[in-house]
Amino acid sequence: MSSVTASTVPSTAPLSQSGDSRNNNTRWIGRLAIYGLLTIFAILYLMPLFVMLVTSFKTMDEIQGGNMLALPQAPTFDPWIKAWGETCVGLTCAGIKGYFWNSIKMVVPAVAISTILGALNGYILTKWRFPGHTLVFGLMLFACFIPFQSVLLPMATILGSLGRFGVTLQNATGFNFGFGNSTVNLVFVHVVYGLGFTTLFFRNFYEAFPTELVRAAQVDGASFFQIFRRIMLPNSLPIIVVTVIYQFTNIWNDFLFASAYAGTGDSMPMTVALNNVVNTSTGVVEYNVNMAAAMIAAVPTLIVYILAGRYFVRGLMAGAVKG
Amino acid sequence: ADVKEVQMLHWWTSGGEAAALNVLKQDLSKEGFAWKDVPVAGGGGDAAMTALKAMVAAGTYPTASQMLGYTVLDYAQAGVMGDLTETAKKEGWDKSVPAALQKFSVYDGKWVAAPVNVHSVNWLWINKAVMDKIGGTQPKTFDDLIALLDKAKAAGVIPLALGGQNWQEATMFDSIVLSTGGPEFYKKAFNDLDEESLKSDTMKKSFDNLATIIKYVDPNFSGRDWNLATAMVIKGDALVQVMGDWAKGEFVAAKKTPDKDFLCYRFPGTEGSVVYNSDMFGMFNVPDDRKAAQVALATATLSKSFQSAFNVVKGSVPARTDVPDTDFDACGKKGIADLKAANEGGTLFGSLAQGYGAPPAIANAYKDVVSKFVHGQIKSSDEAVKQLVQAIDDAR
Amino acid sequence: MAFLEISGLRKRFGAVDILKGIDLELEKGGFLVLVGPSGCGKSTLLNTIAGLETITSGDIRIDGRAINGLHPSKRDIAMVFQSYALYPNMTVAGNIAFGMEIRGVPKEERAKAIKQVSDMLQIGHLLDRKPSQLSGGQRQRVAMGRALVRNPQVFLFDEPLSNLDAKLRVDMRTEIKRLHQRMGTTFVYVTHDQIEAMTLATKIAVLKDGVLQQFGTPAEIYNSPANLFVADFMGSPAMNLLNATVENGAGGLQVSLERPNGAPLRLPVVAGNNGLSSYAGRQVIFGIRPEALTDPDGADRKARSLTEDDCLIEVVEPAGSDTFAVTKLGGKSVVARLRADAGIAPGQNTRLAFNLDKAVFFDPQSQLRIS
Amino acid sequence: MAFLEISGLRKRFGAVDILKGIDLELEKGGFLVLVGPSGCGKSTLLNTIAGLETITSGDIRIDGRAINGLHPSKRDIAMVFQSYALYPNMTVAGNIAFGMEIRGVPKEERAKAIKQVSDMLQIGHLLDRKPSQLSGGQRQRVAMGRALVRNPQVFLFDEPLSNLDAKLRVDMRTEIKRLHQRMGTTFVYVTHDQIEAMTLATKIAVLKDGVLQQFGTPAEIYNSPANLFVADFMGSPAMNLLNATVENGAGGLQVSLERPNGAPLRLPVVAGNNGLSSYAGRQVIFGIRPEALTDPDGADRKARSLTEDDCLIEVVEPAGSDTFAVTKLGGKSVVARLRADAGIAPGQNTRLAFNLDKAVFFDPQSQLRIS
Amino acid sequence: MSTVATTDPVLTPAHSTAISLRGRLQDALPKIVLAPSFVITLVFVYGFIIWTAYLSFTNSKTFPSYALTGARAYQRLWRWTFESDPPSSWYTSITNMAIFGFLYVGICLALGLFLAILLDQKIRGEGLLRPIFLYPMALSFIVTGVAWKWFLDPGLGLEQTLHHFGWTSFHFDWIKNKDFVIYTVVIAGVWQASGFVMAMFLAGLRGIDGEIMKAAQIDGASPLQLYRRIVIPLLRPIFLSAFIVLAHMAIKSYDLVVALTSGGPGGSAWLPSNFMYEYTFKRNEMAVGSASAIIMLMTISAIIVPYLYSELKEKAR
Ligand SMILES: Nc1ncnc2c1ncn2[C@@H]1O[C@H](COP(=O)(O)OP(=O)(O)OP(=O)(O)O)[C@@H](O)[C@H]1O
Ligand SMILES: Nc1ncnc2c1ncn2[C@@H]1O[C@H](COP(=O)(O)OP(=O)(O)OP(=O)(O)O)[C@@H](O)[C@H]1O
Ligand SMILES: [Mg+2]
Ligand SMILES: [Mg+2]
Repeated sequence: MSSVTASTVPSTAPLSQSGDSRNNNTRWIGRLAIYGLLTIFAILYLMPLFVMLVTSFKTMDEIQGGNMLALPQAPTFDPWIKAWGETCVGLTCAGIKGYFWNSIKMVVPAVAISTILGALNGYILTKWRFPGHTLVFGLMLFACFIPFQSVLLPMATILGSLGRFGVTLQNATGFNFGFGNSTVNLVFVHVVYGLGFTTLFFRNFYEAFPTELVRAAQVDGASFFQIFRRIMLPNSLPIIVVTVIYQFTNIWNDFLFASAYAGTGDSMPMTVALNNVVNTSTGVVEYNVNMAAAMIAAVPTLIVYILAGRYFVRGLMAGAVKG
Repeated sequence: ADVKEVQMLHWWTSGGEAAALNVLKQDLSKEGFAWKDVPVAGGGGDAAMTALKAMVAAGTYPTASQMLGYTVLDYAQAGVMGDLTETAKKEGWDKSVPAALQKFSVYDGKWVAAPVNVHSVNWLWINKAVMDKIGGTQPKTFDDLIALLDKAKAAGVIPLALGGQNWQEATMFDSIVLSTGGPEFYKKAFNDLDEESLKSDTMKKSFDNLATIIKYVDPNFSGRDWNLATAMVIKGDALVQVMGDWAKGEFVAAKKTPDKDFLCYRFPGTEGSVVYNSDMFGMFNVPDDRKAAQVALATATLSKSFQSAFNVVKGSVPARTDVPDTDFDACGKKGIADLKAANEGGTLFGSLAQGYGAPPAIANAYKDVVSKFVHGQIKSSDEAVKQLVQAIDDAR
Repeated sequence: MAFLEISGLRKRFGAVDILKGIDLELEKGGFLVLVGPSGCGKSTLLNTIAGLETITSGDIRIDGRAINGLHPSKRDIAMVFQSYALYPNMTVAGNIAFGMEIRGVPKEERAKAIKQVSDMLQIGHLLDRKPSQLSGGQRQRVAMGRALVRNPQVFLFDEPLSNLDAKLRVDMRTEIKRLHQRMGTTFVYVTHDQIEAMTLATKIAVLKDGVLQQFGTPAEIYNSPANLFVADFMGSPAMNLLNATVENGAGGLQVSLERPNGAPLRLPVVAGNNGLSSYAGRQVIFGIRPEALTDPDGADRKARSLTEDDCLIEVVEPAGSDTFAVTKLGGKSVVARLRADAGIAPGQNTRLAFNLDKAVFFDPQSQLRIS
Repeated sequence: MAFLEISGLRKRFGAVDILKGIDLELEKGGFLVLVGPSGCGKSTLLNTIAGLETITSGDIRIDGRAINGLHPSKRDIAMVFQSYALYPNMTVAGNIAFGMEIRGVPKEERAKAIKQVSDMLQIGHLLDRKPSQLSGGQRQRVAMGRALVRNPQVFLFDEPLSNLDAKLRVDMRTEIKRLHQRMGTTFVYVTHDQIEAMTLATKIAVLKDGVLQQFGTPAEIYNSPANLFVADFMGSPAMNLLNATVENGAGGLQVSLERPNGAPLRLPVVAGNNGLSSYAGRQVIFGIRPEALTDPDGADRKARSLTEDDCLIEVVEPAGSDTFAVTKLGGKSVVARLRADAGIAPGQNTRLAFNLDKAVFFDPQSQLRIS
Repeated sequence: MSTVATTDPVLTPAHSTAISLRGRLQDALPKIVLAPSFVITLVFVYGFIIWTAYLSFTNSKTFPSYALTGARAYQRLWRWTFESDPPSSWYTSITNMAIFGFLYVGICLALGLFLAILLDQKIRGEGLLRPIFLYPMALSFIVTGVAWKWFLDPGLGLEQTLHHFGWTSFHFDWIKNKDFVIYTVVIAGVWQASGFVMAMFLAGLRGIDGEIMKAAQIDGASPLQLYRRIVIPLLRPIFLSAFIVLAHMAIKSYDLVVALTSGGPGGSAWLPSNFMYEYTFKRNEMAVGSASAIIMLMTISAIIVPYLYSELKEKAR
């Protein structure tokens, strides 16, 4: 192949090059502009992170004394070490490392359940329409807007009753069904209030999904769920990524529900812990530790972003249908 | 929940406070009670109160919760608080705890909360080096203070360090009102919410004084956290801060010593009076089998040893007047003496800004008005007084 | 009893009637070809049989059993979609095997079936590709493979060969025919290819605007079109349909056609076309297929009524195997099919032979065939 | 100088060579038809001309200007995609008008153009629909309409008529031809329809596996196929290609074909086929098209060398206008095209006429035509 | 369909009951699967909305009280709606909401789309850039709020740094200015959310059939026209998703305001969610908080419902 290229190109080189180079020039300028813009935006977006990062490597003296944007004079890792393993979350001074697991135990099921339900709902609302589907969707959509402040108390009441019911049930059957467990409660709450969004994402994505594929699968004998699992899901990667990013971030960072329903040490999620590190009413604020803690707390989310980002694939539906 | 366990909701999560609470935790563990921490920091207890409300709604009461002033009474009224009267009798709280505090820890004749400390807010915090440089002396009147601030200004130092958040502004205003109108006036206006006093000329004068003093603040004060304002004084960028005694913690943390590096004076014209707020541990109506743990917690909280140990760290003064001041620094000693004097002299007043003068609806309405005045939405003291009366009336 | 019965089938999209009462019956193992102009409702009909579109009214029965409400996956039907509808996330092999997988066919058996069908469709070398990496014709063959691996009660094919080259199409056509004969499965097949329709069908249904025009064997449709539309539609190039007058001539009944220059052309009609005699003296539409209008050398020497006459050739279209010539008769352009090297040129007068055995006549009002 | 010049064009997808050095030249206003088996690279070639696929190596010039690096939108090309690629968010009218809109054609002019082209494509009643509400053939016509409203330097059509019914296809073909003649624009056109290829093309390019097999006028391709592949590929049904031995017989050169039963069939060859004489005594491949192998009544009476002989008919395939008969010769199945009612039946011996004027011969080794 | 159903049992009575039972289950399956989500939504959203609406007509303070006492809460809100000098907190909240909502949603959509389009140009290092634009979402605003606060603080951050580098005339003190502070909230909000909007659009872009883009290029569309006429219209469903997400974030932006501005000078940065939270939980005026929530919901529905209607109507045909 290379030999062929080598032999054919010179014969036509002069003309084609003149033509090419002009186009290449404009293309080059275009590419340069794109990369330039992206770099500028990246820098702008990174600016606050820069402040945080710089601060997290400074000593408190330096923070109080110097410019916020200045590089640390005497960089120190202590704030990070402290945030990870020493800083106090309430009366327990073992850093924030212990709270990851609490959050993960809650976030993973909540994200998984709400994503799958959202995908199923979107699938039904676009490919298995029934009279009134628009109304159902509209209602679920409008649900996104309910202020969480106003659901906090009634939800607590219901969760409390469920918890007492769970105790009764456990006493009667000797089996723990998970009622009243604060992690289970949080999963439930996040699924309930995430459904509107996940449904929205998937419905709007499936809206453009060729119905012919569903039909073909039906003819192939696939059932409702088989079509969903084998045809819909594998072709929804980008929207799954978006949904997971959204849900993971929101649930991971949720403070209101987490503090109200799971404030105690054994199930305290990451955000409540972080909040307890960062916020202080009348005490001394250790900004460097706070910044480090915040960045550590964000690592799982960042990992999700990076991992999930690989599934932002192009051309998923290419070649499926003609039309 | 385990019966040998104390579930404690609080927002004391940062260094000193947490360390102080740890003393309590250890005291309890000596008696065989485990400590189950429910810390919810943020917003000066707002987040914790929200969580508490949810817990109460769910019917899963903690053993106790850190609470402020009128909140205790609200919860008591809702019938969710426990009864510690027996313990109180045994321990003699009625006598040792100032009556002003009992107003909030006793509801309907029953002890429902254990006060932990008393903060007072009418303090001036001054950088001694700067003070020496400009040759200032302790201001005795409001005008003295203004003169002092002028001196600082002339010397090129920021005269007054202030954080432009409504509670900081209102906290300073508490002191100004007390200074301008005197103890009687303060009580009538800010504790009894007497409308005549609220719209009186004295109140207008107070606002005018606020307007005067605010001129000595640097232009960037808006939104600044209180501890950053304190830091300005510590570093000598600013001369003085008007702030509650928790500010001392910042000085101590910066390894400064009272009288040597910094000075603590009562706000001029408020000598002999104490505008206070107090942290309380509200005790919930837990099932009988958890009562023992609750009693142990209450007893330990009001024990002299804990009161001393805790307040030394916290910067506040003990909630009972019979605690020796040996472990306290100069400012602490002064605070204890002042509290005792004010308690006996009837000049111990709840801070309106801190939620001890009136219920939260009113306290917050008050903060709104002060803050709007400071930031120029309300342009005159006449208008401010009108707004204040209206806002308080609305919130009643 | 008929295996596939469609009665009174109606379908509307919104306010538009797409199928307007279709009645069909197909015996078990029959091969029904649906033809009709683009947009007449063929795919829609197929979809209703498959259960992919709801029916507005009417009935579909398979083997005597009404399947109206039955879910597509329960109908035991295999289908080739006009738009292919390949699963983009699966390889060619995965696409083909999906239906079997769903039905729990063991792996080895699936592999065997894939091998067999992909050999037949000449896509064996593409099994690991995704649909996006295929050419149009390859995609179409995959779509067909997906149907052919199965062994359903009914096959539904929607223009399955339209994107294949002629050679492959002939191969595939033969394969389909062979398959049909071997398996005895019932087929419903949409095509625009006349030869496909004629060679594959046991029955042809001609649709127009959602109305069934004629339903019969290929020979019936070709030789005895029920109406002008069918006559015009079937056959390529189309049948010449000319205005003519029926006359009682010397040698019996004859038709007379206008010619641009001078005397009308008179063609004697084979006796026995009874219906026509009642039209004596009236206008009819005279239909003659291009292949019945040839150069005399290429004409069927066995025809009972062969008439020759000179015609002015206007256009000549050589098409490899034949040459098409256009002349004017009865006020219309008429296409004649001549041998490839008939050696004619536009503008010349050329002798053409009319094979009247093959002529058909239509009533101009009702547009129905006169028989 | 040629208008469209393609030289040494190569294209690979990953590790697979798809186009393996294509060289073509087309004069301005020419009509190039690309044919070849499914998957041979026709669409890919079209895409490279349009600039939608990058070129691995080689050159494409339009009007002497290399356009390799030029953006598709700058090439002044209109294209009909094999997969239509309609804009799903626009109505039919919007789809058609988009290109004009982009070019800033005034509204009235656009409306006029839409009207004209939609009438021609018979989609006037569909202008307000979205593509999803159209049938397959209607979509295809919209795709064509989108190209036809424009007035580009080059039209690229990728199987634009494959989903249309025969009648419509003939109409469209005629329209395209007319358009081509009127506008004098250069066309590159992919089709699997032999008649389309033969009637439309000024040049045909036959591709196989990414290699250009033959490039010439339709008549050249049909009558003088360059090699066995082209001979076999062009024409439907395909040319019969039989093993034969060249002999020096009594009446000159003749070829001898094996027959299943008994004596070989000897066919005299027209003198003048010089190349063939050097093959005397050797095996060649004898090619004869079905239409040159007919019932004697239907045979070309002007043919210089017409030989008749009896053949055993194995299969009969009536196809409306003709009947195809299959017999065995030279060890292979041979298709003959007889008149529609030749009255033959499988299993009978029937007399067939061989028109040797039309025979071609190939070297079995090189597969090239002997001329 | 209904006519069909009635003819069904008559003609094949033996099979059809069994078939239709299973068939009916089969038909109902989608609805059965959807039902839990729908019921949950009805109970936990609409049930609670009704509960909130009820409370707004009571005299609930710290805790819900269930004795109806009339529309006093609404009367107060109504009065506050017009108290503009000095502005009531409610007046500030709703005017801020209008400014913030409009700018935040608008800029996020525009910037998100713009970034997505840039990233979609077969960019090398896309995998690196994507998380950079997304990470603001990941960080708790309690902390990033502090960083922003410093960054925007004239005495600490950007202004001081630029002065330091010699650009002494640079002046940027919006965060301290009661009239401009809301715009700093917009800046921080956009910084936080636009990356996610970008991700949504990117997902949408990746789903568009490449052939259609090719067709448009052939039609002569320049990249700009390609996006404006083909790509962006095709992203319409994504716009809907993004709009809903942004509108909801705008309405719920509580901690953004608190962490960044502590409510702003004199409460000038308040948004309705701050108002709601303040009154419900801090000021123990639950009735007022509930009433404000209901008014917010009503306002949202006045904006969203027509939009949803037009957006969904067309598709439903
Ligand atoms: N993305 C791809 N990756 C690998 N191979 C490809 C890809 N796209 C096309 N091909 C292969 O390139 C070859 C040529 O494809 P092309 O679409 O040009 O064929 P074609 O001649 O148009 O066929 P058809 O008549 O079936 O449309 C085919 O064999 C196809 O499988
Ligand atoms: N969703 C729809 N809404 C409205 N009309 C539709 C819809 N789908 C199809 N049609 C119309 O129904 C008619 C029949 O469509 P159908 O696809 O059955 O045609 P077809 O016979 O298969 O045509 P083709 O040969 O072009 O594929 C067409 O005129 C088409 O425009
Ligand atoms: Mg169709
Ligand atoms: Mg192709």
